[in-house]
Amino acid sequence: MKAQYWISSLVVILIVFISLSSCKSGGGDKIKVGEFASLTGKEATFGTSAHEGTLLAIEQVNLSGGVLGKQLELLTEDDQTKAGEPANAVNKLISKDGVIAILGEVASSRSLEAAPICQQSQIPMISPASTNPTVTQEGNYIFRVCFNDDFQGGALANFASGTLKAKKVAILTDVKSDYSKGLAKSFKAKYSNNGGNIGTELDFNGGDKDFKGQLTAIKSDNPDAIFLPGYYNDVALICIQAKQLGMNIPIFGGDGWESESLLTIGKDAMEGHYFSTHCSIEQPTPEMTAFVAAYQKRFEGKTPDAMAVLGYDSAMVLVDAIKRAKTTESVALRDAIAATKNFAGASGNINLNADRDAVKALVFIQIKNEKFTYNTTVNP
Amino acid sequence: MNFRGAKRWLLLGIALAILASYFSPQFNRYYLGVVIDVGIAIILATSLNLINGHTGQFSLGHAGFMAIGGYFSAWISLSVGESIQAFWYFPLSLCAGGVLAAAVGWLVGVPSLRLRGDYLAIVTLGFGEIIRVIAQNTEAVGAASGLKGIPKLTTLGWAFGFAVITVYAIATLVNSTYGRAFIAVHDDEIAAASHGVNTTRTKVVAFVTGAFFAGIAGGLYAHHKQFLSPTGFDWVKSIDIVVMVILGGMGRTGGVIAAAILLTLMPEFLREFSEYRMIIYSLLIILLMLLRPEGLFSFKTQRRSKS
Amino acid sequence: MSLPLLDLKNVTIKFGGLTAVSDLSISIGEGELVGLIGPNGAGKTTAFNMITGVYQPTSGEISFAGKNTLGVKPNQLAGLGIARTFQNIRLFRSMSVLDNVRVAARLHNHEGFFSSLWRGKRWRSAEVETEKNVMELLDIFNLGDQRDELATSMPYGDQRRLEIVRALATRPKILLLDEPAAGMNPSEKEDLMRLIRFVKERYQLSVLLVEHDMKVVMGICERIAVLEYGIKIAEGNPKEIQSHPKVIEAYLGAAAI
Amino acid sequence: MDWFLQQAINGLGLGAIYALIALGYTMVYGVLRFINFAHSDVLMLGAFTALYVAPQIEKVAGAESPVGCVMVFVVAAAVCACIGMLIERLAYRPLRNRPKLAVLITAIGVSLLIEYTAQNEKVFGSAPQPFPKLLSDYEINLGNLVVSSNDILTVGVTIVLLVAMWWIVQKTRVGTAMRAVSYNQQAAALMGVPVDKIISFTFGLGSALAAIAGVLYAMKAPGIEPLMGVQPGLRAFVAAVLGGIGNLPGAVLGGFLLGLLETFAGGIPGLSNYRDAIAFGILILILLLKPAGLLGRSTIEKV
Repeated sequence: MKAQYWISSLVVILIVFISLSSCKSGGGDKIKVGEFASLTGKEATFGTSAHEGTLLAIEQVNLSGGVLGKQLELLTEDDQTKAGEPANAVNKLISKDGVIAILGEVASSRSLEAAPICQQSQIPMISPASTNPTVTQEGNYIFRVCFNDDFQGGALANFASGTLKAKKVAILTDVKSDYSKGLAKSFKAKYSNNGGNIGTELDFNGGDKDFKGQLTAIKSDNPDAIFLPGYYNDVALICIQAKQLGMNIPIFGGDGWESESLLTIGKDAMEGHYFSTHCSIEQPTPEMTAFVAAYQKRFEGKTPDAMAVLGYDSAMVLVDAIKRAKTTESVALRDAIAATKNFAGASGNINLNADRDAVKALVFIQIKNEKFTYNTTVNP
Repeated sequence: MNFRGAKRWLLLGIALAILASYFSPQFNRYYLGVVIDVGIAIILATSLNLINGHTGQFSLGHAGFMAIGGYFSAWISLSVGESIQAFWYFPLSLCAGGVLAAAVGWLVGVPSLRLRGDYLAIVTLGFGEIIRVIAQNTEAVGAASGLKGIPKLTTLGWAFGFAVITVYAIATLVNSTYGRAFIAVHDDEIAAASHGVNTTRTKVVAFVTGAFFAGIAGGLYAHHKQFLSPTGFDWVKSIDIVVMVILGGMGRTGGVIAAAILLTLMPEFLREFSEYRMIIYSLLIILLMLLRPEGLFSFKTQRRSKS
Repeated sequence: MSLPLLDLKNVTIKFGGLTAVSDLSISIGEGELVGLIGPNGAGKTTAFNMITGVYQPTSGEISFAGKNTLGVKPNQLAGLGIARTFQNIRLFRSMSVLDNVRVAARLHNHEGFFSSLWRGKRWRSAEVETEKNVMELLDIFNLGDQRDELATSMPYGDQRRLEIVRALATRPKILLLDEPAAGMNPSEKEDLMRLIRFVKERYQLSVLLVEHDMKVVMGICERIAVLEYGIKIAEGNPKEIQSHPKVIEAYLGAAAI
Repeated sequence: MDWFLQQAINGLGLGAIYALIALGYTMVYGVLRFINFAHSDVLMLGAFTALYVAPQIEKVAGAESPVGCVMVFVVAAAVCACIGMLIERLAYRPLRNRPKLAVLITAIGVSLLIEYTAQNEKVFGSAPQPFPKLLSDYEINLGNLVVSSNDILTVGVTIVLLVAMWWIVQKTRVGTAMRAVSYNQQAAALMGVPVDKIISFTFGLGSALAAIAGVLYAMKAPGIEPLMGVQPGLRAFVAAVLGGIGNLPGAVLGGFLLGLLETFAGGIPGLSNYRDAIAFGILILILLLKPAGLLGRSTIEKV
């Protein structure tokens, strides 16, 4: 019996040897682009949106004849919103499928898991919407087509003390989310600097459905506004319950709010609240109009959100860089991406700075009559 | 009687692991990554098998101990600087993680192992979750953002070396006069106690040993993925390990190893089916359990006395 | 008479409102073979469970070899020399015959966690020694040939015998047998009686026997105590017990008098 | 003081939901002695059933009418009762006499299957969907306190259902049979109790409770998605164990206790971030002091 245990492990090791040695190399008549996204699991909506944007971009490029005379092939892996999965997905895309670049993820924590792999394999990675500042610090192959939370947090703080004229702001963060915590941190730094007063600071767990405990405590502290860096599904419920508790102060947050669901779930409870985001689909630029039209045509009338726009832009920035580099060789491609200047993306003009972050304008949106209405633009 | 046999296999296994490690730079990174995942899964499943299978104490908190080992050894790696280059550094830091996990395992085990069955299951699940929440709130290990920039120290050799050691340790332990107590506690606690087995201590030893190896697995995981996020250690992760143990047949080392391999590879094989893969995965679990309720790899064999 | 080996003084146990054993005093000397009889539910097994530390008496005192055993854990009592069998056989169901006995023999194998992992020379010789002792015991009771069989797959009578062997492997001073004759036919009972006598002589043990079967009890016990509703109603040698009016009443009902 | 009372009201509203889910866990556990991991997914299915039937019922009964609301509850409960019985029939019954752990793994498998199937874009999709208003809700202001009509409804329904369940288990023939099956399946079968039917009935009842809890939960937090059951399911499971699993009033007590604790913890800075751990911390503490839960009876093992 015991011999069997050991023989079986021996067999395993042998199989490992055999399977590992047979390694497939890329090439062929298509340019393979890898994408990893959370298509299932808790944050599947973000992943799905970004994926649809990316897919649309790749299809458009292919329809117009591809790049460098070749068609693009998008290989998508689902990471199930689960820690540990992105590493396998990205490893597979790079080592097994031989992709030339990686697009993804929306959530910073999963981008952070994939980034070292891309960096070590020298495969450029472009994140559509990971705003945590540390993501692109992983190395010179990691890029993003959105602003980071230091910028967003600062803008939100100025908004609170400027537009809202709030003297005291309560903060409610999602303890499970690095995004929420990170954004709250940069907000706090700037807001205190502006002379603002931080009121009650409380946490919730993303996915909770009852927030009255926190809201009641905030209510008794009497702040002028509530800063709520979180994701739309929690945000909508929090706003509903705040309304139920008779709280009439403005609530504001970051780009995690942006989703149609915020309105369909939150309904009238969202009235008057604000959030900052990457772009507004009402932006009157030709790129945005064209994108929205194409997206609605491709996905049966679905209204795109910021994640879809950024997913689209991430793919387009990559395609642009391939065109400029005239090759898919990794070093040249990396340099070309890094040199992206004044790229007219759907979300706005994209300039990548030395930290490989996009320097972009941020827009504030207010919810009025159950609609996202453009409020102001903050330029970097 | 040939007691030397087991140790010889251990040495052979370690030799193979070293050999594999020598060739690993030439391997495809993806396959290599998956195979290291398999090695880690084997450690987790066999160590949980000691608690759940051999000793019969249903624990649902294994991911918590994995988290402790992972975070601690990663934290050491990020603090010591230069010396991580030394060959001896890595096994030492893994063991440090394992020892801390074992210590916590002791703290958890002593009071809670008085409970039985479902109560024990929920309490261990609770401890696992508490560990996760603490990690989520501890700035020193990155809190919610997770711990990043962990050096890549886990190689095929280390993963399989430790897998071999874990399997050896647990297999030899339960096949010794000392370790037969684990199985006695599993079979009949009162009969065991009446024949001189200190049941409480036996359970705690099983729990602590399991936690130790889970801690090692956590360290390997940390230096393999290079990034730790608290959400990766929630109770769903514990359930994954439990599924391996039960599917392999509780208390059957060979079966549990096979199940660990199978369940780690299955989602990879199913990648082709993208959005349907987890549906197929869960269907397979149900079907396997319905068709082979005693465990996938259990045949009508009995536990023979080894000598 | 020298100091008794096992001494119960005014032992009472209550479960909730129910008094299972009340004010029981009984003592067993070295080398004695004592029977404990009584109708179903009289508290015999409960008395056993108190002696072996599974239950704690509500009041009263139990001492073994001059040592108070209240609050001592079952496994420690096994170490002190109290061994038992169970009314409804409790063998280790996933273990072989040999392993079942080897669990009990752990008490005399002092190898610990790390030496069992390292499997050094000392460990090996201890392991050889344990197995030798266990095999000797099994051979004496004609179970040696079945050493690798799953214990619970053996015939009923063999399982009963294996329980006794397992108890003996702890090298007890006193052996507590809980209805060993249950479910046996007359010739098996004869064998069992011989076996008990043999065990007692060979290993110099005291034996406390709980039994239903009068023939067995009367046949081998030197002294018998009778329990009814948790109360000891009689104690004496087999002859005295057979003619004790209270015993007759308990067993045959009041009408028989 | 206002703050304290307001939190108590919030806590009761949340606790009632936990209590209702825990009631379902405990019912199934009481009869089968196993944890039905798929319970929280049945809850989700209940909410989705309501989502799909509500517009239909609205056409008949009118918008936000009490009659329509009751009809939605009944339909959701009935559909989920069928689903529950189906799950039991297909996945659990074949394993009835097998090791309990095999059933546990199957239950986990069923739970994963439902979750992943529901997340598929062709089924419900993973995006949260707005849940329609079944009843017009309003807030009652008592001085500085705010009580939501939804919370009152939830607490009321929970108490009524607890009494109903207690009555079924203690006072009816079916209940007697359930208790018999719980006590000893073989013996019950020998006494002529139709064990399969009773277990099926229990599953149906438990699943109906889950569905009702799901609809109430959806009314409280009107964004429903396939994983909505996971978190309250886990909390309710803790609540059931806290109260002594298998014990009906215990489950309700545990649920309310947990709801109150979480609400109070949520409002305290420095503690709100440990909210996930608090439920478990209390559970561990209580189990160490009372190993069978608050109202559970500890059993003496027969030797």
